[in-house]
Amino acid sequence: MTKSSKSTNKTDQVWIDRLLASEGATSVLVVILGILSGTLIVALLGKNPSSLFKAIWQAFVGYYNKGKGAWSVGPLGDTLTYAIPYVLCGLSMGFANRVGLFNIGAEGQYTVGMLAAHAFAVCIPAFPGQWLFCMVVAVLAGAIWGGIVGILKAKFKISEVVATIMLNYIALYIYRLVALYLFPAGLTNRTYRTADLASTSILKGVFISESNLNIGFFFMILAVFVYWFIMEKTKLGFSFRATGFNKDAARCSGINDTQAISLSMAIAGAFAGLAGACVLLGSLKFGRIMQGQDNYGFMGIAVALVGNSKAPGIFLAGILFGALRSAYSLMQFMNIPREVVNIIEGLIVIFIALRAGLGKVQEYRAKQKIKKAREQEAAK
Amino acid sequence: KEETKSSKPTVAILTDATGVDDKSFNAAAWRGIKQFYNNEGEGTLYRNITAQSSDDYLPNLKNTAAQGYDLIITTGFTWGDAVAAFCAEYPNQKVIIVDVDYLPQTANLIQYIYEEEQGSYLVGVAAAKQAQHDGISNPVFGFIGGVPGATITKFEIGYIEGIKSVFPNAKIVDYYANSWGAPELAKTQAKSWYDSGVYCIFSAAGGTGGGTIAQAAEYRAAGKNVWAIGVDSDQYEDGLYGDKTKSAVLTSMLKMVENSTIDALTKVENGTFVGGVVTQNMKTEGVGYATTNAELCAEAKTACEAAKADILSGKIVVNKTYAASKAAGIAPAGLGAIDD
Amino acid sequence: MNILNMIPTIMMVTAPILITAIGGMICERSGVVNVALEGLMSIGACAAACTAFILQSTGAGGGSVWVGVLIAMLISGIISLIHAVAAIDLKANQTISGTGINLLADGITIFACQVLFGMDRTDTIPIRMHTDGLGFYPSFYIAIGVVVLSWFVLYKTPFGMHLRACGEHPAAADSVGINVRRVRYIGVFVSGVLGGLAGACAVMTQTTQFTSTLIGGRGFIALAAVAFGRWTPIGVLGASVLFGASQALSVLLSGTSIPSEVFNIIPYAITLIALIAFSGKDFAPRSAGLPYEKSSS
Amino acid sequence: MSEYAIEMLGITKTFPGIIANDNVNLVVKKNEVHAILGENGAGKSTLMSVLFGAYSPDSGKILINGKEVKITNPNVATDLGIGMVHQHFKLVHNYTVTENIVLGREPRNKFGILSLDEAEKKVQMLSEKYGLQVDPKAKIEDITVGQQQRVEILKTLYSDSDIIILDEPSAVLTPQEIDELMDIIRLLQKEGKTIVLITHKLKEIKAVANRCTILRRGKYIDCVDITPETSEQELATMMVGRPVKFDIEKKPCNPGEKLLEIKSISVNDSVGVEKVHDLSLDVCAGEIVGIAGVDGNGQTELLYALSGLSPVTKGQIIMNGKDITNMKIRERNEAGLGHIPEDRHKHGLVGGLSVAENTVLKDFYTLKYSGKLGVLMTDRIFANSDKLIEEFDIRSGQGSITPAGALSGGNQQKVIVAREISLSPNVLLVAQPTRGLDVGAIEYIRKRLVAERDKGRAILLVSFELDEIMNLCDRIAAISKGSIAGVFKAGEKTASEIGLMMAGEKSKEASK
Ligand SMILES: Nc1ncnc2c1ncn2[C@@H]1O[C@H](COP(=O)(O)OP(=O)(O)OP(=O)(O)O)[C@@H](O)[C@H]1O
Ligand SMILES: Nc1ncnc2c1ncn2[C@@H]1O[C@H](COP(=O)(O)OP(=O)(O)OP(=O)(O)O)[C@@H](O)[C@H]1O
Ligand SMILES: [Mg+2]
Ligand SMILES: [Mg+2]
Repeated sequence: MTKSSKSTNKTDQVWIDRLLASEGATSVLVVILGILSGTLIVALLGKNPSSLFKAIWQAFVGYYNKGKGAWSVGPLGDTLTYAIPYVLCGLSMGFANRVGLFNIGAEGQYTVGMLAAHAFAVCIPAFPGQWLFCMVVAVLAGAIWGGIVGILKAKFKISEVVATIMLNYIALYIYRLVALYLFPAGLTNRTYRTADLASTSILKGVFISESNLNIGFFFMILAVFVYWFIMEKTKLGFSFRATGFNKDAARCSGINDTQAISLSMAIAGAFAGLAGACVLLGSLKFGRIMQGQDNYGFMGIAVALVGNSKAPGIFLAGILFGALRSAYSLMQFMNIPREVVNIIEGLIVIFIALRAGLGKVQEYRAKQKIKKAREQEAAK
Repeated sequence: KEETKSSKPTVAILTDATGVDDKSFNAAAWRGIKQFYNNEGEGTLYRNITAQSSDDYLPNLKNTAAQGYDLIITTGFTWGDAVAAFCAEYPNQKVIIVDVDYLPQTANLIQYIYEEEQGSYLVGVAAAKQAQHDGISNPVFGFIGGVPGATITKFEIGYIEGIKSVFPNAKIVDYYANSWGAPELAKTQAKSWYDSGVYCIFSAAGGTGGGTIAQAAEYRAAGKNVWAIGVDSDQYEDGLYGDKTKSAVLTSMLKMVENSTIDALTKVENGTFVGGVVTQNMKTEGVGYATTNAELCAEAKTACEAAKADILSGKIVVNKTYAASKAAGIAPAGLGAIDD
Repeated sequence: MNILNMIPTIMMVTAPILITAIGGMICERSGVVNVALEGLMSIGACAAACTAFILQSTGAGGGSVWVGVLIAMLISGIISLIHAVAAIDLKANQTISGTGINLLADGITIFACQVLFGMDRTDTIPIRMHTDGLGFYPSFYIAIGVVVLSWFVLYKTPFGMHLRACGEHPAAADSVGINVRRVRYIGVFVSGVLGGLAGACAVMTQTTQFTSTLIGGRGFIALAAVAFGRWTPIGVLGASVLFGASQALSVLLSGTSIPSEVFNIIPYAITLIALIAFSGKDFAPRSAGLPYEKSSS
Repeated sequence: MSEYAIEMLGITKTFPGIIANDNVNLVVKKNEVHAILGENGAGKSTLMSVLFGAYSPDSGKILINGKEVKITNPNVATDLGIGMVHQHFKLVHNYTVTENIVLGREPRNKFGILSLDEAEKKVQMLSEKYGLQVDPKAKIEDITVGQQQRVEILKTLYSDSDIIILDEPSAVLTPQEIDELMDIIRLLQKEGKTIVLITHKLKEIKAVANRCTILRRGKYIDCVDITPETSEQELATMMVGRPVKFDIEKKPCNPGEKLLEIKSISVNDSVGVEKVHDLSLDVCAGEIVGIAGVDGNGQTELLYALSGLSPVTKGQIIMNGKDITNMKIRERNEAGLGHIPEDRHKHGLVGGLSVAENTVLKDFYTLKYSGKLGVLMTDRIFANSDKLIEEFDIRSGQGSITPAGALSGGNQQKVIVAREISLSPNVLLVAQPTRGLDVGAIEYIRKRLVAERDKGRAILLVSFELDEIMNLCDRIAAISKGSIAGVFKAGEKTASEIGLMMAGEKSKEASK
């Protein structure tokens, strides 16, 4: 009797400790918590919470398309399309994070990437493979914009948080200047939308024709792999991780921390820049409507946090946020207030911050263990 | 009753991030729909879908089609490209778009275009006459636009030509907020204009215009003789101040977007829906001006009615573009208006 | 256009930035970085607008504006405590919890409007703040008051000494029995309250209703003003006025052929340049952003 | 009224992974000077922090003047008349002396507004009365470490405590300053104060203490009366748990050619203050040169300059005849420079990386560990660390994959020493190699250093423990205010002579 009870609480201790220790598990927990709180709000409004889940479900598997009289996986396509910038911006945030930097600037790096891709998609005559060219310049532009932050941080000791916030807005307004004043759309009634992009610069659609899913998706997968490879496998990644954990020790042992910080921010920027290109060249088959910040960069922060800045985690988190985004539209057909999505996203990030509390629990349990051990000694 | 309900067509209106309660353009379209269904069946027969950004336009169109709605209503030229792409792919889905006339003509798409310059001409006349009535010798008039473009240019040019028909050399100032949803910008501009002696400001800027009206209301409440002019819908209510018996909105340029939505819904209901471009103007009573404000002087009203008659008879032809108006020697140089 | 009659307009734009920045400064002086200012302003603006409108629709007069302001301060203050718990008690990454609040703010403000008004914004508030004879809004005087008060508290009162000590060397403060946790909680709460106040002032002076785009990054500008102002009330005052002016001018000088975007860039560009110019010497409180570990027990 | 000022009975305090105090007793008579003796990590500071209310004990009770008390925070302690001078000073750098002293109990006028003038007068008065000269208006960042300690003592006097705890007060002082401190302590005792003095320095205990409590590894060992007869040897034995020999036997050294030549270099610290002036020194193959000096006399900056962490403003550094003055850190490593840094947590280890990764921190990029395309060869890295763990007896939870941050202080130090030695450098810079370690680790590391010397390495050792210098080094250079006050062979001079040099007195043969 007593024996069994003892053994049981032993085992459950074990799995609790496992759970507390595993970042992945806590991330899943955090996401579930966020969605549950969303459900609660929906219920409090007297709406049917199951519709919320239905919307998220449809975002993954699609629905019966009355218009076409057939099952359609369009929503899945949208989910994956949205996931492209989410994952890429997540990689941007996460990469910097691993080097001990907080890259709020993915938004700005995304914007300059889009700007560069745009410039080369409208201002030079169309030629085959232009899309690839645009992507490359976007990556470079993002890298430069991120690198600036790195240099400011490494050379001038300027907080990357403040610097990136500034650069985000600067990027946004420069993009407007370029898109609206340098290459204005020529045709009547089309102002405040960029000029048409050269047809050769548009990304080809893949898999799901009912959506904008395009080859950008493959580049996203490639980016995830590159991230993993650089971070975990190469000596470059080693110096990044070392700098991230302890800049001074890395420096003292001969790692060039200035270079590591600048370079890693540049790489982070490159990911975001690619995101900008994928969105611009992929979302619409024509010019893009200018508006405020697209927020992919900011959501990238949440994506990276949920994904614990690890490549696979960021990939999955990005898909999840993509699904929430496509559910944002779907749930409006089910009379679910769409702001629930923003609330869920916000709560997820807050819960992640609060997750630090789990560390305290672990500490407490450790103390308890010592106490137990000593009591047992005392008993003997 | 069941049957009448079910016999009614189903419709969804898709808007950009500002939603259907921008108190302006989208609001008018939405009002038309509610009128058509006399407020019964929101969420079943009709609903509105709001996009987070332009990346949602195509997904939203396709999701709506998938729900099998009889009609999709989109508002504003920002939807133009998405709608064109969509209509090609979904030939059986009836769609209308307002403020656009340049999309490829397809059987399932009606494009409604307004001749706003006509209505704007009237409010220009009204403002000028009011100034005259207040005995202001050389008044200054302001125009605040949302996002610059040919559509808004029609508002500005009409307004200017209306004013000039009364004060041939009145001074005009203009400002473009580059946004449909930034009242704080309009209010900042309006405040400093009113401070520097501008008499009346006409803002054709969607939600942004609210800032102008707010400032006018504040100043009228404080006893300053300044006016705001509303746009799209009659914004008299928005201009109420003090004990809410007086409004700072002298008049509003009425752009009856509801006419278009009702027109489209009726056509769908009667099965008379045919694609093409429909022009709304003074003849079709698609544009006009509001007389709700009791302080709008009699001279103004009579002058407006006269102008209306002349426009209908074709005696007055209001220019559509800045270029044309400048050529005609009416609009001054150096305005923010652009023709493409 | 003559600059003198622009001053009231410039101050209308400056006041919310200044008030928020002072809050952010106090928070960082206590040792906690608060990037949630943007969200807190937005929440404050929404709360003030809702309160004022509801009261006025039940026939209340100008007093309702000030009730709205108070409610805004209260609610933003309470929300800021989420950040306090995460940053102070759970020793979480302060930028993360701040970012979380910013995201959350987008949701709950619009959500509240949907629940109360069935739309994405509040209805138009009939009675708002009014200018005085000089063309200034009360927000201007409030802002000046906040600056003076913050200076006095920081440098002339024992509490101010405790607060600055907690931001520089919490262990020292702790060793003489100052309750670092309490002081930092107060610091965060004050930044929340002032953020709410600023949001309320923004909605009550610069527009007619709350919209999700109202704050539009001014919380982040305030954050920049704190750094640019070197964490002192006077510095923050100067920085905020500079930023406010360049924002106002982006509208007021738009008649000229220069695109407004150029003016929009100014505050951010200036901050970056200033930060580079003053770099090397670090004016930031030494322990700002670092959780304080007192004892594992 | 009880004859005891302090009675701490059965105090236990645990930290994650360690029991810092294990059922410890401390009983202090009124108006005595009571020493607490123990090695680094023995639990002395923890015990005092408990007494001062900074930590709350897991169990045990405390009596002050015979009354049981719960000391929940430092205020309570202060109200009970307990003042503490912390091992690591608790001073706000940009506050004035007075502001620091009154912090937490600021004098205020009737409107609750700060008024510091009175306080400044009182501080002035106290500092004269006890011979603790400091300028009440000076900012902390502008005064010396010694003065900062005086500020800490003044803090306790200002709040007229009658129990004063001094935690390793002599660690940062020259022998002369230490003598002055002893006088201050006697003065305080005469004034009727009760003093608790924490130290490892047996001389000081003999000098001023009436009684002494000994702790070892967190446990209470004994409490003895200090009489002129008490022998240092027996105290040491109790402290360490076994007889200790104070000096390590080593072969006489036969220096080879100059491997490190420091040619009149000057170095600034991070805020641009010149901390090393025109300093010259040579280290030859097969010798250990020790730099004796009080903390803050430029040792840190000197090592930063040599290791490449900060640039020199003038002068030259020559290694193996190569000019390395402007070399990058990595180039210096490759040229054969090793460095065991002063601050092991800040500069020595990357706590988040595994032990294995830490052992290759300096050469992970070489073809030895990473192939072409820059891909790391993990297996080789682990093979290397397993070897070192074996050789240096590094105790870690899960071997090579343990995060370095989870090691004990001593084992962390062993990882660093293992890494540096395994790179077989010609010149090895060593700072505070045994600080905070247990005797076992200390002896092991000292042996390894001597072994390296015998292999013909040139070793430059910086330590604040004069004994360590005198035991380990072949030549000793006393440093004071950033320049060498004198260089001489080990055994040529007594501790107090060296002390005088450390205090700045140029010795005759300094020129030679
Ligand atoms: N805050 C803490 N968290 C975890 N462990 C701690 C903490 N403070 C002290 N320890 C551990 O408790 C033990 C005793 O530390 P303490 O500082 O009391 O030793 P000490 O006798 O003062 O040593 P020293 O002579 O170096 O000051 C050490 O092993 C130390 O690592
Ligand atoms: N930062 C830390 N994280 C995890 N565990 C730690 C940490 N610091 C100390 N420990 C654990 O506490 C134990 C005591 O650490 P501490 O540094 O006090 O050792 P110590 O008693 O000083 O022994 P040594 O003489 O080797 O330094 C270590 O064995 C280690 O397991
Ligand atoms: Mg100690
Ligand atoms: Mg230790």
